This record gives sequence, C-alpha cells and structure tokens, in this order.
Amino acid sequence: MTSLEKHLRELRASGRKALVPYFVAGLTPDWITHVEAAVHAGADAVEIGIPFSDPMMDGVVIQEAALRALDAGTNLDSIASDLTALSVSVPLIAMTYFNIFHHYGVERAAGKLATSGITGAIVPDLPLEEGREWFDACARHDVATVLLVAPSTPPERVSAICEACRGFCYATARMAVTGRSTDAGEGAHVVERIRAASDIPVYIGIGITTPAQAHDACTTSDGVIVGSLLVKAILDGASASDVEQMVHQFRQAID
Amino acid sequence: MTSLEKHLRELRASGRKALVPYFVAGLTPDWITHVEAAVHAGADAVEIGIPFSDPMMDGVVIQEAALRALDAGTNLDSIASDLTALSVSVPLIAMTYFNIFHHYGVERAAGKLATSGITGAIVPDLPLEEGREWFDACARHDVATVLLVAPSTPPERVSAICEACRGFCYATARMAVTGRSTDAGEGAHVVERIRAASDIPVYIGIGITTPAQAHDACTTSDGVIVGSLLVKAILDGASASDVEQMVHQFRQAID
Amino acid sequence: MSAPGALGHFGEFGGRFVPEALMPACLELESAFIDAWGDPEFTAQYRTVLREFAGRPTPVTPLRRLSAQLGIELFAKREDLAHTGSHKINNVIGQTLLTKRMGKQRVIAETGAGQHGVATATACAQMGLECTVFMGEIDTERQALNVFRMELLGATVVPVTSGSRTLKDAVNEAMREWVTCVEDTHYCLGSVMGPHPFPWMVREMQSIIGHEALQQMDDLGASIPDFVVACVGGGSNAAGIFSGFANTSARLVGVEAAGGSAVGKGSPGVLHGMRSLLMQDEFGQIEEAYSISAGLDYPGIGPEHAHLADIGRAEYYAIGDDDVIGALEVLSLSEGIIPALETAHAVAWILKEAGREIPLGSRVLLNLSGRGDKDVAQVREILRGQQ
Amino acid sequence: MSAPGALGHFGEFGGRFVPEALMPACLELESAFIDAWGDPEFTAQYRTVLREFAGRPTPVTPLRRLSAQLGIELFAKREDLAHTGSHKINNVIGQTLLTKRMGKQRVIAETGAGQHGVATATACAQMGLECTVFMGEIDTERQALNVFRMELLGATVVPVTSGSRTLKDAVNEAMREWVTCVEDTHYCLGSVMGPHPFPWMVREMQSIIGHEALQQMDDLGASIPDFVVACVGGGSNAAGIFSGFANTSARLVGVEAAGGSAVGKGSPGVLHGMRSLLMQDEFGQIEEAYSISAGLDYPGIGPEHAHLADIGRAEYYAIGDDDVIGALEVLSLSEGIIPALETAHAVAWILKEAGREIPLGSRVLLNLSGRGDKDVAQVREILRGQQ
Ligand SMILES: Cc1ncc(COP(=O)(O)O)c(C=O)c1O
Ligand SMILES: Cc1ncc(COP(=O)(O)O)c(C=O)c1O
Repeated sequence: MTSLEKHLRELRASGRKALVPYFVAGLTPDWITHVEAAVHAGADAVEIGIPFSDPMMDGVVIQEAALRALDAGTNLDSIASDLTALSVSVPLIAMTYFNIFHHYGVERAAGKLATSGITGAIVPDLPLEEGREWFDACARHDVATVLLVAPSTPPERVSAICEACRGFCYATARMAVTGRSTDAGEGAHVVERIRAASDIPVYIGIGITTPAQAHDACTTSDGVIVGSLLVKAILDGASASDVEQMVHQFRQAID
Repeated sequence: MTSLEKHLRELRASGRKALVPYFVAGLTPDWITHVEAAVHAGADAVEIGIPFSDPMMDGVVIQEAALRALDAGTNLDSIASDLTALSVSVPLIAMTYFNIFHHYGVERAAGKLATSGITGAIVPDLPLEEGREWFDACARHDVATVLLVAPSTPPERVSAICEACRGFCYATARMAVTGRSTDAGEGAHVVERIRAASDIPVYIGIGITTPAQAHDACTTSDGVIVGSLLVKAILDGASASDVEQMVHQFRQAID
Repeated sequence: MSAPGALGHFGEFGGRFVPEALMPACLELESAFIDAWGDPEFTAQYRTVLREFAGRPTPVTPLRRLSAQLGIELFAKREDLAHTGSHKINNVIGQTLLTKRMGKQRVIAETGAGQHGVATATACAQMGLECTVFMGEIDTERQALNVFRMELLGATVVPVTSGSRTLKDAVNEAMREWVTCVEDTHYCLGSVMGPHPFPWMVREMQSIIGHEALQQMDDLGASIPDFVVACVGGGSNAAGIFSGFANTSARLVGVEAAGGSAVGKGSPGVLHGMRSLLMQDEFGQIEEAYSISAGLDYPGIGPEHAHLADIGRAEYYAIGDDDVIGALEVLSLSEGIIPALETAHAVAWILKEAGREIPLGSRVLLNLSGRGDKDVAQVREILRGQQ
Repeated sequence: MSAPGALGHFGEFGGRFVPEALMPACLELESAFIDAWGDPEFTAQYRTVLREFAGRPTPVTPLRRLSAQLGIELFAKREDLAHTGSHKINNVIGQTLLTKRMGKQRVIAETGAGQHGVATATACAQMGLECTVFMGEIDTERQALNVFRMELLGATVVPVTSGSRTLKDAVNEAMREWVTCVEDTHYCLGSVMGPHPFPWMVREMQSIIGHEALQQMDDLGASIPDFVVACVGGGSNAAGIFSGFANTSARLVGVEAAGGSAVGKGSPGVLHGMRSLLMQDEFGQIEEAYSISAGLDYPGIGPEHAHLADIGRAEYYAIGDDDVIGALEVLSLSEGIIPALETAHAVAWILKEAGREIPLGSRVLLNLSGRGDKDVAQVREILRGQQ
C-alpha cells in the first residue's frame, strides 16, 4: 500500500473527514503561502495543480489560472524547486494532464514528484486502459495513482478502476468540468458504487463550492476536494489569510 | 423609287458628294438650330437620331447623348413636334433602334416619320431577315429604308441587302461602333462590294472624324456621314455657329 | 422543345436582330453549332468535360423534411453542386468547346452578379482560352469578390460605365466589343437570350439538366412530377430543366423576380438581338430591372419562354423580394441547402402555393439552380437591417 | 489501412485519453460504430445520402494543362464539388446518421475556419438534429460569414473565449460540453483525431474518397498513381484518399502547413484524447499552430498519420505560407479550379517537387480537398498587401 493511502486510511479510521483544497502551482509568486495557509486552516491533504495549456477537464477559472501560471514561467522543475520552501505535515497530491508527465518521461516524472515530496497524482485524462506505464512508474516511486469515477461510469468499470486506484478514489459529483455548480450533484450515488467495489477512501470533488455542499458530500464520502472556489479567490487577489479563512469555513462545515 | 433615293441620285448626278451630319434629337433644347446650322454650312441631308435606352451600335459619345436626350423627355412624338419648327430644304433621315418603331407600331411609326417630313430611316439592329414588315410599312409612306453593309458582309448578302435598300446604302467603314477612329478603315473596300451589286448611292459612315477622312472616303463613295464628332462637340457645349463651322470644314474637304 | 428553324423563331418571338456587322458571326455560329451538336464526337467531349470537370450528373435530392411540412412531395435538382456553384457552367463548357472547334482563341462574356463571368473564366482557364468579361460598374463594386475570382482565373474584367451600369449595359457593351473582334472571338452569352442561335444553343446546352432529372426521378421511383419549377432571369436554368419535361404532363412553372418580371409586366419588344417580352416604358425605352438577386435583374426573358407563355405550355409567376429571404431561410433550415437568391424565388413560389396552386400531395421538382454562398453576406446585411 | 483494435492503437499512437466521464460515451460510440458499419442497411443509407444529398461520387479530373507545364501526369480528386465545398461532409453525414441510430437528438462540434461547422450544421438541418458548434472567438471574427452560414442552417455557434481562442480551444470546449450532455448528445469530431474510435471512424467515413478514386483512376485508364498527395490538418482528407491506395505501390504524401507541422516539428504527446505527434514546448505545453489556412491551424495530427510516418508508409512534408498563394493562383489559372488554401498546400508541394522528389513522367493524384470560395477575400487582401 502506498504511503498516501496508508495515511488517508488512518485519517478515515480516526473519524475525521478529509478536506483537500486545490491550488494552481505558480499562479502567484507566493502560492506556497496559500498552501501553508490551507494546511493551517485544517486541510488534510493538498492538491497541487500543475498548469497545462489545454486543461480539458477544467472550467474557466482553472483554465485562466493555468494560463496565468504558465505565463509566469511555471513548469514541473520550477514547482519542484518552489516546493523545497514548503514544510507542511499533510500529503501533497499532484494534479495535471498526462502530457506533462508523458513529455517529461513517466519514470523521470514519477521520480520528480517523489523527490518533491508529492505522494499522489491525479491525471484526469489518463484512463485505466492507457495508464499501465504510469501506474507502474508511480508504484516504483511510492506515488499513489488516484483515479476518478464519474456518474456515468458503469459498475464493471468502477471495480476495475478501484483495483488500479491508490490513495483515494475521486468521485466526481457531476457530469461537468471544474467550476461553480449549484445543484446537489450525484456524488452520493457515485460514492455508493465505489463502496460496493472497494474499501478505498472516497472523496467527492467537482463543483463543491459552498461549505454546505461539502457538509452534504461528507455524509456519504470520506472527504471533499475544493478547487475552483479557492482558485477564483486567488485570481481575484485573495491573500494567504483570506485563503485560510475560506478553508477554515469548509473545515467547520465538515467536522 | 422613293423620293429620298430620287433626290440622292440626282445629287450624285450633279457631281456633288453628299455630306450627311448626324444629330441626336432632343439633346439640347435648341437642337433644331444645330440642324439648321448644318444645312446652312452645306449638309445635303441630315440624320436625326431618335434616342434609345440601349444603343447597341453606338459608342460612348452617342450613348451619353441619347441618355441625356431621354432624360430631357425626348420621344418620337416630341421630336415630331420639334420638327414642325424646322424648315430646311434637305432630306431628313431618322436613325434609331428597332424597338422604338416596334413599340410604336410599325405602320404608325412609318406614318409618323412621313408626316414629320422624314423621308428615310436607318435601323441598324433590323436585319434583312426580320425587316419585311417595316420595309413594307415604310414603302407605303415613302420612307426609304437605308440599310447597312459591313466589312464582314459576304458578297451574296451584299446583293440581297442592296435589293431591299432604299435611299442610299450605308457602308460602315470599320468593324466598330460609332465613335472616334484614327485608321483609314475599310470603307473603300465595302463601297466596292456594294457597287458590284447595285448602283444605289453609297455613303460611308462610322468613325469619320476628320475632314481628311471625309475627303478620302469620298474618293470612292458618294458621300459621308459624320456623327460622333458633332455630337461630342454639342455635349461639350458647342453652339449652332460652332456646328456650322465644323460642318463647313467637312464641306470644304469633300468638295 | 424543338429547334427554332433557320431564323430562330419561337412562334412570334426570337429572331436575330443584330447589326449587319455581327450577322456573319451569328450565321457562322449557327452552322458551327448545328455541325458540332450533330457530331457524336463533340457531344461526347462535351459530356466528358461536364462529368470529369464540372461534376455532372448532379443529383436529385428528395427534400423530405420540407415535403412533410408542406404536404407535397418535393425534389430538388442540385445544380448548386456543379462546379462554380450553378447551372451556368453547363452552357459555358459547351460554348468554350465550340469556340475551340471554330478555331477562335478568345471569349468575351457579359455578367451581372458574376456567376456567368466566373463560369466563363473557369472554362477558359481550363481550356487555355483568353477571356474578357464585361460587367456593369455598379455590379463590379457590389460583387468585388467575384471580380477578383475572375481575375484569379485569368480573365480581364471590364467595368461598363454606360447606361445603368448593370447587366443590360454589360450585354450592350459585349455586343459592341464583339463587333470589333468577331474574327477571332466568340461571344459566350450567359442565358437563353440574344440573337439566334443563342437562345436555342444555350437551351440545348442546358437541356442536360432536364434529361438527367427525368431519368433520376424515375430512378427514385418518383417518375413524372406534377410541377417543374425554376427561377427565370434570362431563363437558361428553366429552359434546361423544362427540356426534360416538355413532352410530359408536368406543369412547367417559371418564377421571375417581381422587379424583373418580363412576362408579368412586359410587352413584346426587341432588345439584345431578340424579339421577346421586355419591361419597357410607353415609348419603348427599356426599363431597368430591380431585384434583390442580381441574376434575375434583367428586363427581358428568353424568347422561347415568351413563346411558352404565349401558347400556355409554361406558366410564369413573379415573387417579390420580401418573400425571397424567408424562402432561403426555410430551405437552409429544413434541408441543409442554402440556395442562391435567384433559386430562392422558385422556393418561395412553392412555399406560397403549396396547398393552393399546387394541390396537396402533388409531386414537385425544383430546379435548385445555384448555391447561396455568393449571397450570404448580402442576406446577412438584410437580416441585420430588419432587426 | 486496418482497424486499430479495441484500444484504438495505431502502433504506438492513438488510444483513448479521456476523462472517465467520457469513457462510457466513447465505448458506446465505438460499439455503435462497429455495429452500424457492419450493417449493410446502414452503409447503404450512408451511401445513399452521400449520393442524393452530397453529390457523390465526386469526379477525378485530369489536370491536363498543369500536367503539360510540369512534365507529370496530374489528376485531382474533386472534393471541392461535394456539398458545402469540401470533404468534411462525408464524415459528418456518417456521424449524424450514427447519431440518429444511437437515439441521440443533438450534435456538438468544434470548428476552426468553419468548414466542419458548416458541414455539421448542414447535415443536422437535413436530418432534423439540434446542433451546437464551438468556435474560437478569434475565428468567429475572422470567419463571420461562416458563423452566419451555420446560423442560417439552424446551428447555435458558441464563441470560445478560453486559451488561444482558436481551433485547439474549440476542441477543448466541445469536450467540456460533451461531458455535461453525453446522454443525449453526440460529439461530431471533424478530423481523424481525438480519442478512439474517432480517428478510425472518421477515416472509415472518409475512405469513400480513396475507394472512389482508385476505381476512377482505373476508369480513366490511369490505374495506380505513383504519388497520392493530400494536405494534412488533422488529416481526414489525407486518410480518406490514402485508404484507397495504402495497399498499392503509390507513395502517400501528406502536406502540412509549416506553422502547424506536427510531423515535421512535433514530438509524441497526448492531447484531445489521443497520443500522437504534437507541437509542444520543452515542458509539454501545447504550442499554438499558425497557418495562413485556418483548416491547417492545428498543432497535432491524427494518430494514424503519426503511425504511418513512423513506419514510413506515408511521408509528410511542410509548405510555408509563402508558397501557398502562388500555388492557388497557378491552379486557378491553369485549370479553372480555385482551391481552398488548405488544398493549396498540397498543390504547392507538387509544383515544388515536380522534377525533383516527383520524377518527371510520374502519375500524381492530388486530393483536391475543398474549394477556395471561402478564402478569396483573404487571398485578395494578401495579394493587395504584396503590391
Ligand atoms: C443561381 C442562378 N440561378 C438563376 C440565374 C438566372 O439565370 P437563368 O434564368 O438564365 O437561369 C442565375 C444568373 O446569374 C443564377 O446565378
Ligand atoms: C478544404 C479543407 N482541406 C483540408 C482541411 C484539413 O482537415 P483534414 O486534415 O482533416 O482533412 C480542411 C479543414 O477545415 C479543409 O477545410
């Protein structure tokens, strides 16, 4: 079992719901302080978005943030070097599109994540069928390959996905890209299907933008991922303490 | 034999070359004075152009004059009424496109010409094959149907044309529409062909714009027709006495 | 529809009202055409070029959705799919092949919107002939892209500054030019108009539309339509499709633009070498046509159509500009075909008369004479103006 | 060219790199396609619509004058004569028929210059499907008339304001939209790209070009060409014509725009659901393509082409903008066919290589993928600028 999964299973066992905020690496020069603020406010793990030019699964907010980070010269190496300045106690999970790792070389990329203190990776455009090489490389470097299950995923596929999934399983709450949503979503339903196939921790993400939604999600899931809301605030100039406050509200809602 | 032809044959017999200036009826309010001036300067007959919207055989000068005359409200009836003010001793020959007469009714049109003192008619877009009805109507009203022979007309056709032709035969000097030309043209050649077929008087027209050209033409033909040069002068504001002077120069050149 | 005889008469219409200077050229053309059209080698070559180069046969498309909406059985003969986007290419390929056969090296043509000009320039480029196109100055401005297209194809475009500076004047000017160069130049007239043999020759060269369509309707199991409907400017696309159905029970319907309605508003007259129906004033001065579609902007109609109207074999109706844009929209939306504005007149008539002049359940064949790509900018402006 | 197997791999390229949310739709599509393509009734319907509505078969035209000039034997497969003016309609008719078969009511598509968008809107109008087209905001401005054309055909055009606001971003946006509506909506991709089964399916739906051409060359007595040349954006027209000749001795040549040359300047990468050759920077960020022709303005290439390049079965060359306008002029002047700027890349390569890479006397088949009407305004501006 990967270190990440071991850690998250222990977290669940402790009865605490996991709060996983998402940040776009390099979005601002002081992005590291946002990560630290989130952890301070009670984040249990942090998703580090590695910006990609063509973020197919992301809505306008994260697209814009990614382009801004890229314009600022962000890349895998610069992120790794930024992360040396970060000292937090919670796991870091990379999130990006496969071309970034593919182009870097999968073995080299997995190694780079590991040496940067990242213990998990989410690659939404890398499906089960195409992931073998990446999964193996990650396994060699103790990087957990977090996979997604969508409302549209049929039961057989859920089982197969769970089998390859490490760390936690990402239940996408809705058929949509990242960004603001107002409805309740189908998260509970997706979680149910995952539970039927596996006992891996399950977190709900995609469109969680209010503490109330997070609270609801955690009635079924083991945790939530909060992304666009925070990224939007940072795009609009939020400071580290603004971030801390926002994350704190989510913490309170799910506890 | 039509009156016109009789007259023109007598003219030829007298040894005088015929000078036939062309005017666009209704081009100016005092267009009648231009006709009178021309006769005063020695014209032997006058072509009265009845303006038509689509003068296919005419160059830019006569086109423009026709449109100007039409804009001024010129039509067959107005011309007839203008002509009541004209008293000259030479024959008048109408020149227009067939639709004017066709629309007016051929019988009625021929009658109208006759009662207006016009004794000949040139209709360049009415060929032998289509002209029967018009020729007959004209015959009934003693209006001579002047026909054209072109440089491209083959000998057999020249004979047929001459047979139907009354008054004089119009030898077109060149394969071109009315207007300025600088070369000598093929008039002499056309005249020769007509002479071989008939002893009707033959006048050369199309592109006679200098007294010298007129002089040359008259070495073979029995007369010349001068059009665009005069019309251009009138478009540019020439007075009756200007016209008189121009016609006079041609008179001198061919005498 | 039969041959008009040596004088080119269709009943009391037609003929050859040209200056004597052009008469030999018309006679030469007539005999060259008769000779060529009777020569299996020539007609085979004509059909080969149409097939290999111009994309014939064009299909007949059942317009199923519109049929259901209208309660009739509607088919379209797809001249919009022919090379350069309309039926004009059929005629032009015939005439340029004939030009070569006559040993001439140069072609002149008139054009209004530019469709016939582009088609002529196209065929000349393909066959290596020199090409000059006369176009009213106003039209060169309205249709600047078509001017450029002709130039790309190697043609010289001459803006005509006389008269109303539109199609009618372009014809005059082409005739004037032809007088000066008949020896080595063919005048490629763009519709079933002008002096004999043009109305007959152009109809024959367009009759492939009707002959194909007759066979294709049969192949579709639809056999003889009750109505055959085409728009009419000069009348070449109509003559082409009528040719296939004149000997059948089909009612032949020509649709003119209300502003260029020679049958509806015209009277017999002589213009551009023919006796036909013309829009003219009380003194026989030709009136300017006005239509939203440049291709129907002509004050006359081909003489054979005047004759068909006269004897009642074909019927002619007029459609106003107002109905045209709506018809274009309906065909685009319902069938995925954006028609030329000219064609949209025929569509408009069908939309208007389905269930009235056209009994429900009738089988109707529309000649879809051209595609609307050339018109979309204009249509956009008009629709914007309406908002 | 053969089927790529269940994972959609062409050698080391292809695959299905999509978010899990889209995976079921891709799988559904794959099995629906396999089922339909094996069903004679479906393929007959597909061929019927192509024949009756889209004007297939398009001819092969011998380009005799250009052949003489170049010292080769040049032929053109005339996709410019297909309805809407390019090969795009073939694919779109296949996919919209499949959409109906899958019981879906709505189609989304991406478009660059608008050709695929217009074709999709056209087929949707004809079949009564709802249609939404995603188009980069910059392209909606550059190609305003194509936007209007799509709207006339009943489509909703959504300007994409993210990223570079061109084709690449329109694909991203279409994918994002598809995630939200896979249930009732089919994503009609416009080239041999994207996740399996698209590259394979689109190639199959375009293979009619090659199959027709093979037969037609034979009918012309020309049999197997030495070269088959096509322009390559995503690569659908090239894949279509290559299909007919992959099992022959013909050299298959794809011509990319120098500014969008995925084979020439790219490296393996993953984008838009496929592993293929992509233009990307040292960190794997996708570069923006730039080309004079919007249809070649794509930083990637279909995965099967990447594979064909890899195994050496096809060769890929790049042509710079400078050579394109000249090639368009030469084809227009010599043969009376104004090609699309995309197609002009393939023409330019032939003009450049005749007597060099193409030995004199060679038989060459050009895929004339589309007509230039959409481009003449742009070409005019460029030529004016050069004066
Ligand atoms: C598409 C189309 N249809 C019809 C016409 C009218 O010509 P005709 O009546 O000769 O078919 C034109 C003329 O330009 C045209 O472009
Ligand atoms: C005429 C034409 N040719 C080629 C292309 C390039 O696409 P593909 O490479 O898929 O054939 C396009 C794309 O818009 C096009 O319009």
